Amino acid sequence: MENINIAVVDDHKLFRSGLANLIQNINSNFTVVCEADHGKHFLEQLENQIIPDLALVDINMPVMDGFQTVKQLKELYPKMKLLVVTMNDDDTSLLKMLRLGIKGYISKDVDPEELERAIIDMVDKGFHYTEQMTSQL
Amino acid sequence: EVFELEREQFKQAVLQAQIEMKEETLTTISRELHDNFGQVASLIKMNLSLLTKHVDEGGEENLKQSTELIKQHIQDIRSLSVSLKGENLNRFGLFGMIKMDVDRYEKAGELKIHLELPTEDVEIDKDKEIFMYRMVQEILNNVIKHAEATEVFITIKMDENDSFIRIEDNGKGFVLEEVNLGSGILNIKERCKFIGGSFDLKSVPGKGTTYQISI
Amino acid sequence: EVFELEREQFKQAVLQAQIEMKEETLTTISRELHDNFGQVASLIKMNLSLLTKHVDEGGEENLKQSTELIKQHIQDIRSLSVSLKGENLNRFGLFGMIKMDVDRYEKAGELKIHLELPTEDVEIDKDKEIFMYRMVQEILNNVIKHAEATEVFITIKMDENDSFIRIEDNGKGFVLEEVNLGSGILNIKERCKFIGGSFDLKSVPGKGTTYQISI
Ligand SMILES: Nc1ncnc2c1ncn2[C@@H]1O[C@H](COP(=O)(O)OP(=O)(O)OP(=O)(O)O)[C@@H](O)[C@H]1O
Ligand SMILES: Nc1ncnc2c1ncn2[C@@H]1O[C@H](COP(=O)(O)OP(=O)(O)OP(=O)(O)O)[C@@H](O)[C@H]1O
Ligand SMILES: [K+]
Ligand SMILES: [Mg+2]
Ligand SMILES: [Mg+2]
Ligand SMILES: [Mg+2]
Repeated sequence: MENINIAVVDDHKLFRSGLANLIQNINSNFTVVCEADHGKHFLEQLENQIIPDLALVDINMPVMDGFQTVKQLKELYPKMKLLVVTMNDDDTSLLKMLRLGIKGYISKDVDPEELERAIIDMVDKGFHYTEQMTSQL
Repeated sequence: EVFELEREQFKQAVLQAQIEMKEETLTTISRELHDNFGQVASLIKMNLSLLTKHVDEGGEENLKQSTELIKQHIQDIRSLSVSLKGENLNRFGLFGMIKMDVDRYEKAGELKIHLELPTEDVEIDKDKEIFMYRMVQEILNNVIKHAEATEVFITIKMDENDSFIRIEDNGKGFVLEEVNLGSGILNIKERCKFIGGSFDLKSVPGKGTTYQISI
Repeated sequence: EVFELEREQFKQAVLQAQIEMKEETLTTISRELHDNFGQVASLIKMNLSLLTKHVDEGGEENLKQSTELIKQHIQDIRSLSVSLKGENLNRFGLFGMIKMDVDRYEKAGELKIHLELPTEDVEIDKDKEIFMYRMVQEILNNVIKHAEATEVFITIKMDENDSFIRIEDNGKGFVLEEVNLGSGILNIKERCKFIGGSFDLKSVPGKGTTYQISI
């Protein structure tokens, strides 16, 4: 497998750095190349660095939340894969994300195996469907 | 008489204000639990499940225990967060919310809680629903805090017109005239009046306490 | 005039009732956090510390991470539990409590909080202290919830006679006439009046917001 460059966009500092660590632990081909506090922060960083293959995007964030971030990223960086990683367990957020064209949406309470699967799926196939998603599609 | 009427209105206003204040406060804490504690706990769980491949036989049982505990902990955080936010009644319903609370309390203590709910879901007036939910919580808080009970029976009966809630514990009981009333019992009484219900409390020292609400 | 006086008294009663209601509610949740969440989290930590001898090299880093996280998590539970219970002001003091909150908020968000406190401890009237603490929390809640700020400056000055609190953020600001007032700002105003202080709010869209309280 090729190396996969990953960005983590999440406002919870401790969670973000922990998740970044964990991702590199899960699979030696995963590299976290960028961490951002929120969408705006991420867009700023993207201006002067290589574009990651995949971004993990939180929903509840200040300044620029997950919905706005996804919208902007789809427009500016259509090739970058987007995986939403959220605490929101209601279908409203999921539906809103699906309408924005999101093809991967997992809970922050996920198993590492599923997280690994989701990352690989997103890069290989361009989507990772969970049960919750297919029931909404 | 105008004076009396005004006074009565003010009293209602006090109660209304109290209730709103409480709901707002609870929502703030609910959010902190969900956004902060929930995320960190999930991260710990993920970290632990990565450890499985790296422990020897002597550590296996221990890791399993830790994983079990963190799972339970995550559920508890979620459950408390949900129960604090009254709006969640729209999502989980009165019975769903009560079930979640009961599960959490049972896990935390040595209290056996028997729950008898209507088998069919009943449409309840939204305003009444939140009152009923908060009263049940207030009573359960009292049982947990004061009763030293081993068993509690919660019975809820309901049809379109009438509701009935009974919470009975086998704890130490008390004499109403001898205790200092806190906010709990007074709140229950006032809320009950507010939604046009009646409240009844019977307690026998050494035997237990029964709370009853009819609306 | 008697009528007017009575009305004013009722208003004070509403406020007093609201405040008491809030404190009681917070105390109940504080206890649940402490008794339930705190214990489970501590148990997980103990379990983890037993694991050290049983992990191989590949798991070492991971176990260290998990242990670090659960320690932080326990601290957060403790900190929230303490901050909910106003009585803790007697134990940790106003400044100690504010420091704990600031630590917790900083860890959870991307907000940099600058805190300037009097270097010496000042004796504050106990009743005023709890009001000041709750007002600071209410303002910080607003900053976190609405401001989208990256920095906050909290300045508290105090001597025996006067107190001064300023909380300034570099967030998006707002126009007072254009927002729906929730309970937050109204509460702060009323509480301020209640303890004979004055409240000042300045906000510039695109620049930020400054809350100021003088007592
Ligand atoms: N189920 C019960 N078993 C035993 N004693 C009870 C029970 N319910 C209430 N009491 C007694 O009645 C008293 C008053 O209860 P109330 O709920 O009004 O106040 P509180 O629980 O002491 O304080 P607060 O509810 O404001 O936290 C309690 O202090 C306790 O002595
Ligand atoms: N620091 C701030 N930065 C930006 N906007 C603010 C700030 N503080 C307050 N506001 C604005 O003022 C409004 C009113 O605040 P207020 O605290 O009264 O209510 P709320 O926060 O919306 O609800 P509640 O406090 O009842 O949870 C907010 O909705 C928000 O639009
Ligand atoms: K989120
Ligand atoms: Mg977030
Ligand atoms: Mg009580
Ligand atoms: Mg507010």
